[in-house]
Amino acid sequence: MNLSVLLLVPTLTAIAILLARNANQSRWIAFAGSAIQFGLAFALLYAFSHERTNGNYEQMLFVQQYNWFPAWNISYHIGVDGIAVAMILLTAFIVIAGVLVSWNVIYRTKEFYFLLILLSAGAYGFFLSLDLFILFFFLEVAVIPKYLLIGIWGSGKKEYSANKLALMLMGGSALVLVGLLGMYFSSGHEKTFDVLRLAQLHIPIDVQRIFFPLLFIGFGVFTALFPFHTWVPDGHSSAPTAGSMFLAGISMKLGSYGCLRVATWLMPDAAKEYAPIVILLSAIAILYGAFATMMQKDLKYINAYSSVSHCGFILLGIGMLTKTAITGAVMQMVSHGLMTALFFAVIGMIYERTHTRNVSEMGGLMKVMPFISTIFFIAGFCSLGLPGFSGFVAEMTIFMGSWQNTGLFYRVATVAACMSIVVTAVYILRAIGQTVMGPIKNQDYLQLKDAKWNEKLAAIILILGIIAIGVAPFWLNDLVRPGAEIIMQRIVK
Amino acid sequence: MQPGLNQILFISTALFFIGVYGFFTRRNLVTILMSVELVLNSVNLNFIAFNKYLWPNRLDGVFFTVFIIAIAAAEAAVAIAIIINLYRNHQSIDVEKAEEMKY
Amino acid sequence: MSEFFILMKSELVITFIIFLLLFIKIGKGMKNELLLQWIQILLLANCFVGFIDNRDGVLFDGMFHTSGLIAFEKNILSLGTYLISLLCVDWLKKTPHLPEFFILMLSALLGMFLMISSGSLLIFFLSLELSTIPVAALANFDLDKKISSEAAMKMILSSAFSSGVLLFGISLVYGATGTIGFASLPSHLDGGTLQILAFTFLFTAFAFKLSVVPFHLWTADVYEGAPIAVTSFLSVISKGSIAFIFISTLYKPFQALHPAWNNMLVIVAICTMIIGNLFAIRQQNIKRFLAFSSIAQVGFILVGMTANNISGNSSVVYFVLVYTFSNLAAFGVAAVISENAGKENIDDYKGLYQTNPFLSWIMAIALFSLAGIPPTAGFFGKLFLLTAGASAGNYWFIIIAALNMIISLYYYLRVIRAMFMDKNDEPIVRVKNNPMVSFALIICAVGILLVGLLSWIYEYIQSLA
Amino acid sequence: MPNAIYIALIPLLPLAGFLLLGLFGRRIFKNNSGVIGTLLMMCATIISLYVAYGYFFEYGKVNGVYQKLIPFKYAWLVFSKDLSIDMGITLDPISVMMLVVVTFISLMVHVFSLAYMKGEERFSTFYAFLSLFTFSMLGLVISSNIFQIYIFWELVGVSSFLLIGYYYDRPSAVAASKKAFIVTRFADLGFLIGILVLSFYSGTLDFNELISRLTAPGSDQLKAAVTSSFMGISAITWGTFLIFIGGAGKSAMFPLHVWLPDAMEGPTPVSALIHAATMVVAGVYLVARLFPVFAMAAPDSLQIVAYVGAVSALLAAVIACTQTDIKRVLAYSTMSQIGYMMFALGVAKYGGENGLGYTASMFHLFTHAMFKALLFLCAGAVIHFVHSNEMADMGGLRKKLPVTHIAFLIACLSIAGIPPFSGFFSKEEILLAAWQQNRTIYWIGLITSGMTAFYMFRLYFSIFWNRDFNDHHSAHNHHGEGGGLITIPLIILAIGSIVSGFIPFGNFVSSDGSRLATGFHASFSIMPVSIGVIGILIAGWLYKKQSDKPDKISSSLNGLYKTAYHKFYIDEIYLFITKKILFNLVGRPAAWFDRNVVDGLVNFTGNTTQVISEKIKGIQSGKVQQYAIYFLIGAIGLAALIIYW
Repeated sequence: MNLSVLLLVPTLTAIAILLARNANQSRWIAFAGSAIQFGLAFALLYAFSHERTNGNYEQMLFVQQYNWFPAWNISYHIGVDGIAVAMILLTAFIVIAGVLVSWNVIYRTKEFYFLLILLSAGAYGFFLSLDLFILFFFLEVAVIPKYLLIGIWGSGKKEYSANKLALMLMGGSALVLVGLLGMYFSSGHEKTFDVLRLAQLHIPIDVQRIFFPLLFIGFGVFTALFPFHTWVPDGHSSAPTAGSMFLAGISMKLGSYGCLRVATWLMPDAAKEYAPIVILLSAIAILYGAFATMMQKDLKYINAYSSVSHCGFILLGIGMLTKTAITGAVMQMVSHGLMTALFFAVIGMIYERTHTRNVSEMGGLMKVMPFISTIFFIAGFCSLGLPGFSGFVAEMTIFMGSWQNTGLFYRVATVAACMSIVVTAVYILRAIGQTVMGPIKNQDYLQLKDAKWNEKLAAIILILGIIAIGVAPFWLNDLVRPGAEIIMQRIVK
Repeated sequence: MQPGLNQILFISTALFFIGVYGFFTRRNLVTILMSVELVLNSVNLNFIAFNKYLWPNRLDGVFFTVFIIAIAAAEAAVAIAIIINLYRNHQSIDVEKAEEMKY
Repeated sequence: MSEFFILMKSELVITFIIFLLLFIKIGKGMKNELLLQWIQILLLANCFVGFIDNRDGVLFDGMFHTSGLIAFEKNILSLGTYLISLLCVDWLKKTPHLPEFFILMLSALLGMFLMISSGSLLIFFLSLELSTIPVAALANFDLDKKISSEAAMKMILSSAFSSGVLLFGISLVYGATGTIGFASLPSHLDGGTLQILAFTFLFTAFAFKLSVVPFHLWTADVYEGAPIAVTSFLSVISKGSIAFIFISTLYKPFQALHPAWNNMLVIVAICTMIIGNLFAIRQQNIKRFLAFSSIAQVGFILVGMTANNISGNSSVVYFVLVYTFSNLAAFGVAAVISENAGKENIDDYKGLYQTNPFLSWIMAIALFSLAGIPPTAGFFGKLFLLTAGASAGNYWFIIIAALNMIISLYYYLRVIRAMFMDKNDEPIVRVKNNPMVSFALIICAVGILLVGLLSWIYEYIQSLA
Repeated sequence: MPNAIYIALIPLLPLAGFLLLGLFGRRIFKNNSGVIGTLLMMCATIISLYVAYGYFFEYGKVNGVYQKLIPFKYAWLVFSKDLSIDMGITLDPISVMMLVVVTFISLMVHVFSLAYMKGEERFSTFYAFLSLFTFSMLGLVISSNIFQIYIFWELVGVSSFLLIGYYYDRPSAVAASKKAFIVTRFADLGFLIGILVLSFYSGTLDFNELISRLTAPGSDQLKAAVTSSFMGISAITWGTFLIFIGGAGKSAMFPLHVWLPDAMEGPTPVSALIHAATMVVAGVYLVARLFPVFAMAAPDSLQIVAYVGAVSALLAAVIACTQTDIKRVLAYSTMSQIGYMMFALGVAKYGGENGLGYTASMFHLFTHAMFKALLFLCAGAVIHFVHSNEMADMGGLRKKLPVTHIAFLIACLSIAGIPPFSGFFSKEEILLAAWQQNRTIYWIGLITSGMTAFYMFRLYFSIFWNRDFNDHHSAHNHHGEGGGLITIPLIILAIGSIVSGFIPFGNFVSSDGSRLATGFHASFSIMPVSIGVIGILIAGWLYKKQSDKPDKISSSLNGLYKTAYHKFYIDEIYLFITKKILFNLVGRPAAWFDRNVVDGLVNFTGNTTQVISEKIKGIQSGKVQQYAIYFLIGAIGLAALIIYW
């Protein structure tokens, strides 16, 4: 399979959207493009598993490499392993759902879809990259569309949030940049940005000590590493529905993927040294995010803070540095992506109808919009880690992996992380109880309509993804685990 | 006492700083321009002195001086033109009158 | 003899055009529009001439030298000048002294060409003055505007002062080494105190022209007061040429003083980025805003210069190319709006997208490029500068530079926000697009988008360097 | 070996019911949903009876010992070579017994609900949720893997949540469902960590492996688990204790019982199924499942199990005496009875005669399922009739609801431990086991037994005697007892409550699988039975006729009565902990910290930049001479820096 197609399709879609004559056309083009991409993602999954079952155990499959800037030894180098395939699948799910829920965007529709697709192109590129330069390129490609999506189509104090998001993410990527340069210049005589080459090198530990924190914090900003997470609540709450979905579902995953693929894999020694700090910060993020969520009243804030907490699991898994924990971290990336996208989608649907996101003003929505309420339930259950949904699988894998580390510190961190499942239950049930359950507080709500076809389709796609992982996690596990093994090999050595 | 290089350099440096001081403190634009000429002349002195005392067999310094004089003239011409225009607009050639743009 | 014509072809063409304009001035006046078209054609021809038969060579006993890289640099400057003549068409048409305008501008361009090619401090000084004094006159071209004459006054006085310091420096160099030829300088330089002092004075002259903090103070005032055509010329062409000569002066004749100038570069680069950014944050006037932003950009150029290797050189040249497109696009849009709506404040740009989506997009692309956001070329340019800078191993410096990119993003986004997000009941009216302007803007936009993605451009520069 | 497919059908049929009804119930099946659910459930019941028959009488026994059969296992999520979550089916005496209990009670409830829930707006949803619960519970009991049990554990939790909150527009129901879920979730936290601990030391998640590794004397895993300790307590004790916390939460053991009474907000059939017969005994089942580990490797944990069970039994009985809501009384009695089962397990040891407690516990679980489901369904019938849960609104119903009356009486006699009803046998066995192993607990059990008899008959007399029923509440509603759909399940269960006591349970279920002879010890039984009778008599004296005697007694026992009436203020303590401490002392500061410190830092950075930018604007003074001064200072300063530094 030619992986460049995965980049080409969104790019062409974006260009086609620009050429579209009216809003409706752009909608359908975006939908068609993302549907094709959705299909391609599955084709990739199939092709990948096919190769693997046929005994192709190359670390990366479908590799393509062209010298791009020979002077800097920068090449267009793409390829996938199981982890990347999982992330690409996730992106495909979220993009198509995001396109669908945005069907009602009437203000500057064309531009909206253009930016959405551009953002997705950045994400795809990021996950495909095997060259740190183009990885960084795509990382930054994904920043500005977010800014514009929030700033133009957002709500509330959108300018502030958009600014904060763009600047913090830019700050993160600035640190990433320095880290990447550090690796580049310590990659021996023939300097290289090539991930696979770097993964074979032994970067001196002193160098790692300096650049690992830069990279990890840099990527960590994207994935809401405590205390660099404060763009998350504001950004999410101000963003339009699809924006929040992309932000939490894809963009935050860019960071965690970077933490794993770049920081941890390429600098294993420093990763080991800094693991306690990573664990400490992520354990704090998990609990602290959960407790902060408890106090929120705005649905989007609830989900945003819970994202901080859930992304803490990802970083915890990465910090624990065991095969199972890392597998779990990747699963959590996928799971949280789908789940939070679903959550934001349903929040968007509710907001569109009730024009409020304040939980205390709602109530009894189950009566008037059972479909949306059911989605809300499902998203909530997934969030609180109910078996049968993806969150459970991911979290349990992380717990199992974390527990492999002996030592009181690790144990305490793991238990703290486990504790968050209770707190999560508290805030999720509070949200559910106050919005969809209970008596109807506002009589105007009786006129509200249930979900439309596009919303239903979007939700169903995401739910199918969630359930596919929750009910049958083995395929994802089989996909991800070899990748985690490769990362672990460097760490154990 | 025959003046040596150091004495000349001393004079030229003094001249340089006198020019600079004039540049900093005068309010009349034409006077400021004259201060610049002082600076340029101090440089001329430098060149001549270096040429004479240190590198007498190469005439670079002298040539340079010639060019500086020429350039100074050109510069002064343009500067005067600008000052005239400034005067037309501001009715003054006081440098402190032209501080509209700042911060 | 034919060697002479080939090596100096760019200068000769420019001189030829200047002569033509002089004759036109003497003869019966032509209509502005027709004249402008002719000038544009000539400038375009000049761009093409730049590509013919570029070879390395030395003239006048080493006073003038040229090479593939220098020719390329000159091409960038020619292209920039051509674009300015297109972008500012609205303003130029109304100017009563069009031939003079171009005579002055092209004289300055000629000065820059000579400066880039200069092989001795004498030629360098002469061409520097040639490239400065006409621009001061140009800055005054809005003859009736107070700020225009103020700008010109500030420019000519500051540059005269700077020349004084420069000359003092050159005289000390001459005194310390006995030579002013670039070729013979390195063998005489030993890093003595006097030499470093002399070099510092030399350095300030570059720094002044390049608007490096703390020698930058004239920049904002002149940019704001001068007509946009002049401002863009100053900020793009003039700065570009100085960057070229600066880096080649540092890398070749003054290579022996590398430790000294490296430290200087680091210090002033940090100051430049920070001060430029901090001032840019609070600007209202778009020209002044772009002035400070370009100061900050210069800081990044300095970062690249610290590399002290081929990549440093090529990345600086590359960045100037990118910067030419980006900044000209931004100034172009500003010029169109200023000329048609008479508005130059960022707040006036609010809601621009409602009425002028094309201009807004161009402006956005330009600003993103300046901010270094992919996939624009600015991203590549900036990244290469930082990479080159990092090759010297000074990572703290790179971190500061990288963090400064955040501040710069903040104020670029301010403009974006005004155009795309803020509501405005009375936005700037819909501007009728002049095809020439649109053409130039599209060239800039295409340049911004492609110069980065097409890697052979950088490779070409690298091969020249 | 049995065929795995049809065993798998037992849980899968309800799952199919859930999916069918959940996805299409509202649109397609509508009022037929109940029938579909019931039919599927009936199939499952028949299969499970068949399996039980096969297991107990055909293939289960090898050499006189009931084997643990694993006809099916699939690696669901592999962590490493040894550690994996498997989805499997275990057949052993207790799981088979539970299969029967769950399917049977569920079927009864399905049938009962056909009439009881008729006309509800979300009729199909109700059946979907019931099916979901049944599926989860069945999955739980047949789990072969400790993580599998955890998965279904959570699923029963959520189905319980959904069913308690079935009347989602009642704030009290919403609150109760939340409470139930969160309290059990909290307990599950212990369970989860317990799993992590045990799996870490045993290196496996499979029940069989885990038990064999952690009980085999001298095995490396056991040694490691016993020697490594945290806070002076060995890892295995921690592990088992934590797992027991999970069980205690589900089984509403003190102090995690607070959710159970509130859970009565759910429809009454749900209470019968989930909160009386099946889900709440999952904790007991869990301890029983891991019994060898508890008994052989972690006797300390088992002690805790015993005392927690005993305390819960007594406490619940005391509270039950004071409650006036009939469902709450039943809820507390459930808690009390589960306390019995727990302490029975707690006093048991592994193997032989000493394992009597184990058998007794399972036996009681079985009989309790019958009579408690019956009690709840009867209560449902009563509530259906009077439209109220309060005793004060009832009385004299024996003529209006004759079948219910008899059934309720049978159940009461059974729970009070009066021969020959089933409760008598199981309770005797429990008390006997306690007598043999731990006298303190025996006495607690005995007192509780008397109180049980008292409050059950208090309930009985208040509902069916006390005074004449006046129709003011349901004057408009004379539908009588309801049709066969209501009465048939009652009758069947009543028969079950009578008959099930005669099953020789020791033959089938024992701690080590071999036969355990249990006999009838007349001499031992005198005491418990007579205490039960005394309890009944007191209740009859107080409540058979309307009088002010109860009030007098309660006012004379003012302090105790009030405390018990307020459930010993445990709810208030929890409320204090959650509201005051978690919300106000942790949540609020965390949110504040985030808004003001973390976010504040970011804003501060931004603002500082702005402020600095404003402060330094003076540099650009607009005076060209000053520019030159800066120029010169810059030049000289730079030179000085470079030369002298």
